[in-house]
Amino acid sequence: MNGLIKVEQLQAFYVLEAMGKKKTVKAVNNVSLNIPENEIYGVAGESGCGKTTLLKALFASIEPPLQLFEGKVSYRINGKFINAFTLNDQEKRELRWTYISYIPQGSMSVFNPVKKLKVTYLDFLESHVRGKAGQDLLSLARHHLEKLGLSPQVLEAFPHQLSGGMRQRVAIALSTLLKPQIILADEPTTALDVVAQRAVLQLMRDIQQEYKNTFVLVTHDMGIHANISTRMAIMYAGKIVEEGPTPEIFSQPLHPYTQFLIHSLPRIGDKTTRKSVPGAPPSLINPPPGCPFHPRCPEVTNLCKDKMPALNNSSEIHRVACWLRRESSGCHS
Amino acid sequence: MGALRDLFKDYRFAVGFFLLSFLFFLVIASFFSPYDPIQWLQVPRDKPPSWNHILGTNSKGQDVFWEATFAIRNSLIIALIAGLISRIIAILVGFIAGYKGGFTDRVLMGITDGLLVIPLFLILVLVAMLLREALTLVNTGLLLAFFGWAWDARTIRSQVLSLREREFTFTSVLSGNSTLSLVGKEYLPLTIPLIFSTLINNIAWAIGMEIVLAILGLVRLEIPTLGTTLQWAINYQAMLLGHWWWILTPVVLTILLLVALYWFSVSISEYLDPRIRIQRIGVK
Amino acid sequence: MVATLKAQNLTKVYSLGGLLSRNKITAVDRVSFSVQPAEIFTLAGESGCGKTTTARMILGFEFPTSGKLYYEDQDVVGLKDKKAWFRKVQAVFQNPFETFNPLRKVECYFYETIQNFHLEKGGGRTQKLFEEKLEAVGLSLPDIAGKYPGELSGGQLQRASIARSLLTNPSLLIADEPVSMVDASLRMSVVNLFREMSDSLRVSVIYITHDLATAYYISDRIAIMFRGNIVESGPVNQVLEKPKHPYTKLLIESIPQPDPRMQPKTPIQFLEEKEEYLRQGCKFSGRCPEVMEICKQKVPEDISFDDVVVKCHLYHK
Amino acid sequence: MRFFRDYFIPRIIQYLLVIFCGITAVFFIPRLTGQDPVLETIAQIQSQGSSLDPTAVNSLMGTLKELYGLEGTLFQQYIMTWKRIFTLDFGPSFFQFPTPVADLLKTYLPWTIGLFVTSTLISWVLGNILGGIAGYYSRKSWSKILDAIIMVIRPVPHYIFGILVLILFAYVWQLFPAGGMMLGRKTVLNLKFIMTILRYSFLPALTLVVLGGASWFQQMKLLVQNVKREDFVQYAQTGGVKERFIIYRYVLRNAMLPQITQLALALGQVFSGVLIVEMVFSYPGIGLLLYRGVTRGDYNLVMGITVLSILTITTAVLILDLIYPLFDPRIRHK
Repeated sequence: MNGLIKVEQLQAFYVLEAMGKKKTVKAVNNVSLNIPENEIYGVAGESGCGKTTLLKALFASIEPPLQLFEGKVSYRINGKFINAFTLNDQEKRELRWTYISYIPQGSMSVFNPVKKLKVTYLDFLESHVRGKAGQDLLSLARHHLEKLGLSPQVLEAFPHQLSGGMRQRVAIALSTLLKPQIILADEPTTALDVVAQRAVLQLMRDIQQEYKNTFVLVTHDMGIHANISTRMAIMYAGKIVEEGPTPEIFSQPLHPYTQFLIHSLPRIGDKTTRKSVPGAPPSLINPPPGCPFHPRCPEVTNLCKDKMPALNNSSEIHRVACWLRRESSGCHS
Repeated sequence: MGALRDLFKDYRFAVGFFLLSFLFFLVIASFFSPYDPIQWLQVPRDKPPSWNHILGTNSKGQDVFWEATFAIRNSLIIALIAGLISRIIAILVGFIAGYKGGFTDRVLMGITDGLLVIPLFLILVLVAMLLREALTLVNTGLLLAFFGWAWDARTIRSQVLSLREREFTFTSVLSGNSTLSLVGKEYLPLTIPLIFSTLINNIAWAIGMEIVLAILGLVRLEIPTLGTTLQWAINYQAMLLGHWWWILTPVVLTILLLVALYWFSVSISEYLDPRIRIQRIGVK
Repeated sequence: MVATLKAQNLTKVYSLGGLLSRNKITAVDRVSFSVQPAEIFTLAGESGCGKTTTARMILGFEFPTSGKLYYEDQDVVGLKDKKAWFRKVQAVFQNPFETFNPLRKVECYFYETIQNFHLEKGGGRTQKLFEEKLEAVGLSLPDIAGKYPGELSGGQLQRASIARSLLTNPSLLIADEPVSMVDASLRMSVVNLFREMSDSLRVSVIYITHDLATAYYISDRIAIMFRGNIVESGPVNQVLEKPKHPYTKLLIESIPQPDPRMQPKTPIQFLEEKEEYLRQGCKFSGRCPEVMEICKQKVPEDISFDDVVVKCHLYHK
Repeated sequence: MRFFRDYFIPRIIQYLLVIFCGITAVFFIPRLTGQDPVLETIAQIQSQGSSLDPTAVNSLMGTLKELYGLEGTLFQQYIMTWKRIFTLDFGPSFFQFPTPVADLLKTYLPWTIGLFVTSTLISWVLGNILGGIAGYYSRKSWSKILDAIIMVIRPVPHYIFGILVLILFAYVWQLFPAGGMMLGRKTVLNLKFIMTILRYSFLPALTLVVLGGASWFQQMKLLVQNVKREDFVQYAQTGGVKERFIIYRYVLRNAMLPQITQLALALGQVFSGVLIVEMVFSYPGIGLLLYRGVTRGDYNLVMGITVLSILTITTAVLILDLIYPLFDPRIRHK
C-alpha cells in the first residue's frame, strides 16, 4: 500500500511580529507521515494543535506569516515523488483541483454571493480545463452532480438561497469535480446540524468508494472519525502522538491523550462520570520540554519530562509516541 | 511613551504632526502680531514678499503673514465649534437610533437620510443669506454644526447596531449596568476611533464650507479667516494684477492645514482601531 | 413544590421585510414547560428551532408575542424592574471569546456585578466574594486578576463567565450552548461543573444545546424542539433512551457514536426543506419517515404518557 | 409582485417624504429667522445709494410682498407656494428684473446637469477601478505611491482645488480660458460649438473628476482590502481560479455594491461640489446663478435654485436606489 503524499520531518511555524517582539508559533513541529491511497485518512486534535497548519502544508500553500523551516511534502505524481515546495506558482495552480483539492469549513460565505453557482463552477472549470466550450463544461458539471445524487437545478440558484447542509454538499461536489486524487477537508461538518452532518458524511463516503481517491479529514470530533475515517492520526501541540487504523485506535488507544479523547465523550445510555484532560492546552510559542503532554499526563515519568519520544511502531500498522507504550506493545490499559 | 514611538513609525503621522505643530505655532504667533487684524492701511500696499514683510502686503494695506496667522486662528475656531457640536448631535442620534432600534431608529434614520439626500449646502446658503450680518465666528460655527452631523450619525449608528448584537452587551446588562453606563463603559472605547476620525473629517468640511460662505459674502467680511482673506484677494483681482503672494497664502495654508489634519486622523484612527489594539494587548 | 420557572404557550412571531410585508415567521410556537428547583432542564434542537429565542424571552431581552411566564408563580412577562430580575436569573453564553469586551479587564464585570447588586455589605467582602466564586468554578485569583480576555483560554473564559453569573446567587441560570466552543478535552470539566453547581448551590439550570450526548449526561429533564414547537419532553432517560417522536429518533440516530464497531446506519434521503416554518400541519411531515395523511393537514396536539409529552399523530388515542 | 411591494414602494414613499420635508423646510426658513426678506431687499437697494421717498418705499414693499408670496396667512402662503412649484413658477428674478426665475433656470440648468452627470460618472468609474486594482495589489510600490498622492488630494475642498487648477491652467500655462463663457448665443450643434463647450468645461470637469475620483479611490481601496480577505476570494484562490477572474468577477464585482449605495448617499454633497466649482470657473450653470443671486440678495432666484436642486438630487437618488437590485441578486431573490 504505497502512499500518495509523503511528509518528512516537516517544521512549519508562524513568525508573528508585533510591537517589535518576534514570536514563533511552532504549529507543525517535526511531523512525518504517509497519506495512503484509496483511504479516508483522519487527523484528530483540538483547536490549536496544528491540524489546520498541517493541511496548509499538505496543500503546499505556505504564505507569510506561516514559514517552512524544515522538511518536505512530496506528491506522488505518475509514480514519481516530487517535493511540493519546489513547484512554482504556475505548476501549483495546475495541480489544484486536478490532483489535490480542498473542502472549506463553513460554507456560509465560500461561494461568490452575487453570482449563480453555475458561474462559480465554470470559473473553476475554465481555469483548469482547456479547449472546451462553456456548454460542455456545464453539462460535465450537471452530470457530476447527478452522479452524487444532487439535483443539477442547484446550479441555477444563488448561494444565499440554499441551506447550510446543501451548500456544503455543493462545495464537496465542486472539490471532486475534476476527479482529484486527494481531497483535504478542514472540519467540513462542524458548522452543520447533526442530521445535515450525517448526509454530508454519507456523501463523502459514497464519493470515496466510487472514485477510490483519498480524503484527508481534519476534525476534533472523534465520533466522526469512528464513523467514517479508515485510518487516523492524533495530533497534540504540533506533533503526531499516535497513528493507526481507526478500529485499533478505538479498541486499543495507546497514548494517554488518545485515551482521554475517547473516554471523555458521553454516550446516550451510559451515565458513567466522564473525566476531561486535566490542566490547560499547551502554548505553541514555548512548548513544554520533552513530551509536550507530560504536564497533563497522569502517568508522567522523569524520562517524559526531558526527552521527546519518537513516533515508532508499536506494531507495524499502529504507531505511538510515548515512552511508556513503546516496549509493551499490544498491552491493554 | 510607547504609543508615540509606534505612531512615529507611520510616516503619515510624522508629517501630519509636524505640519500641525507648525500651524499651531502660527496660531500662537497671531497673539503677538504687531498689526491689528481689522485695521486697513497699516503698511504700504501691494509689496511683494521682502524681509520686513515675509509674505508681502495686500491691497488693503495689511501684512499678509500676520493676517494669515489671524485667518488660521479664526478658521480653526469656527471649525472646532462646528466639529465638536456636530459630534454631540451625531453621537446622540447615532447611539439612540443604534441602541433603541425599532421605531425610533426608523424615524431618526429617515430624518438623517433625508438631510443627506437634500443638498444641504443650498439650505445652508439660504439660512446664511438671511442671517448675514449675525454670522460672527461662533454663529458660523453653530450654523455649520447644525448641518454637519447627518453623515456621521449614520456611520456611528451602524457601528452601535453591530455592537448591540455582541455577547458582551448581554454580559454587561446582566451585570446590572444601566444603559448609560453600558454605552459609556462598553461602546465608547470601541467607537472612540470612529468618533475621532469623523471629528477631523468634519473640521475639514467646516473649513471648506466657511471658505465658500465667505466667497458668497455671507459672513462678516472684516473678520480675517481663510475664507475672507481669499474673498478679498479675489475681489481685488489679485490674480490678474499678479499679486500672487496674496492669493496663494490662504490657498496653500488651507491645503497644508487640511492635509495635516487628514493624515493625522488616518494614522491615529488606524492606531486606535480596536482590532489592532486587541493584538497589542495580546502581545504584552 | 413550586416550579422555579413555568412557561405557558410562550410564542414569538417575527415579521420579515419592510413595514408592508405580511409574511411572518413563528420562531417560538406555544412552548410550555416547567423547571423545578435545583434541576437541570435541557432545551435541545437544531439551529433555528427557537431555543435561543425562548431563552432570550425568559431573560427579558425579547418580548413574547403571547403566552405567560411564571417565576415561582408570579407572572414576569414585561417585568419592569430588570435589576431585581437579574438578581434571581443569570446567563452564560456560547462564545467565551465574545462574552467579555476585549478592551476591558475580565475582573471589571465581577466588580460591577457586586457593586450594582449591592452584594459587598462593607469590609473586604468584595475581594472575598470574588475569590470564593472563582474557587467554586476551579479558577484562582492570579488566573484572572488584571488579565484581558485575549490573554485567557476558552475554557478559563467560560469558567469566569459562570463564576460571574453565580455572584448574585441566582436561583435560575440559563446556559446557551455553554460548551460548544470549548475544547473537546476540557468540555467535560465545564459540563461537570454545571452538575456540581446545581446540586451544591441548589441552582436550577436551563441548558440549551444541540448536543444530545452531553444533555443526556447531565440533565434531569429534556424538551426536544423542532421549528418552534416542543415535539417531545420528559425525563431524559425515557426521552433519549426510548424516543417516541420520529424527529427525536432521527436526531439520536444521526449522532456519530465514537465507536467504529457501530457500522453507519441506513442512508437518509436529504431533503432541502427551507420552508418548514410555513408548513401546514406538523412541521416535520416534509421528511418524517412515518408520515400519515393527517400529519399534512392538522397540527398534532400534545399527548402525554405518564410524564413524557409527545406532539405527534402516531400516538393519537 | 411581492418584491415590488417590499422594495420599491417604501423607497418611493421615502422619496416623496424627503421632497415634501425639503420644500417645507425651504418655505419655513426665511419665515422663521425673523428676517424679513422685503426689508432686506429695500436695505440692499438703499445701500446702493439710490434714496427713495417713503411713499415709493411703501408701494415697493407692497409689490415685493406680492412677489415673494408673503400675503395672506401663513397657510395660504404655503398652499400658494406648492401651487407655484407645480407650475415651476418661482416668480421673477430680482437682479434681471422681468425675466422669471424659471426661464433663467431653463437656460442654465442643462449646463449643470451635463457637467454633474459626466464628471460624477467618470470620477466614480475611474476612482473605483483604479482604487480596486490598487487595493488588490496593495503591496506593490506603484500602489503605495498612488495612495500617497491621493492622500494629498483627497482632503482639499472643492473651492481651493478649483482656484489652484485655475491659477495653474488659466494663468500660469494659459491653456484654457479662465471661464466666463457667454451664454445666449444660438445653440447650433456644429463641431465648433461643441469644441467651445469642451474648452470651457474642461477645467471644472477636471477639478470634479480628480477630487471625486480621489475619494472614490480611497473608499474602494479600503473595500477591496476587506473583500480580499473574504472566504469566497480565498477559496477561489486556493482553487487555482485565474487571477483575472478573481479580480473582476470576485473582488471588484462585490466591492462595487456598497459603492453604489455610497454614490446614492453622496449625491447631495457631490452636487454641492459642482455648484462651488462652477463659481470658481464662472461656468454658466446654476452654481454661477446662485453666486449672483446670493451676492445680490435675490431671494426668488435662490429659492428657485434650492427647490430645483432638491427635486433633481432626490430623483437621482431614487433612480440609483431603484437600479441597485439589478446589481445585487441577494435583494432580487429573497
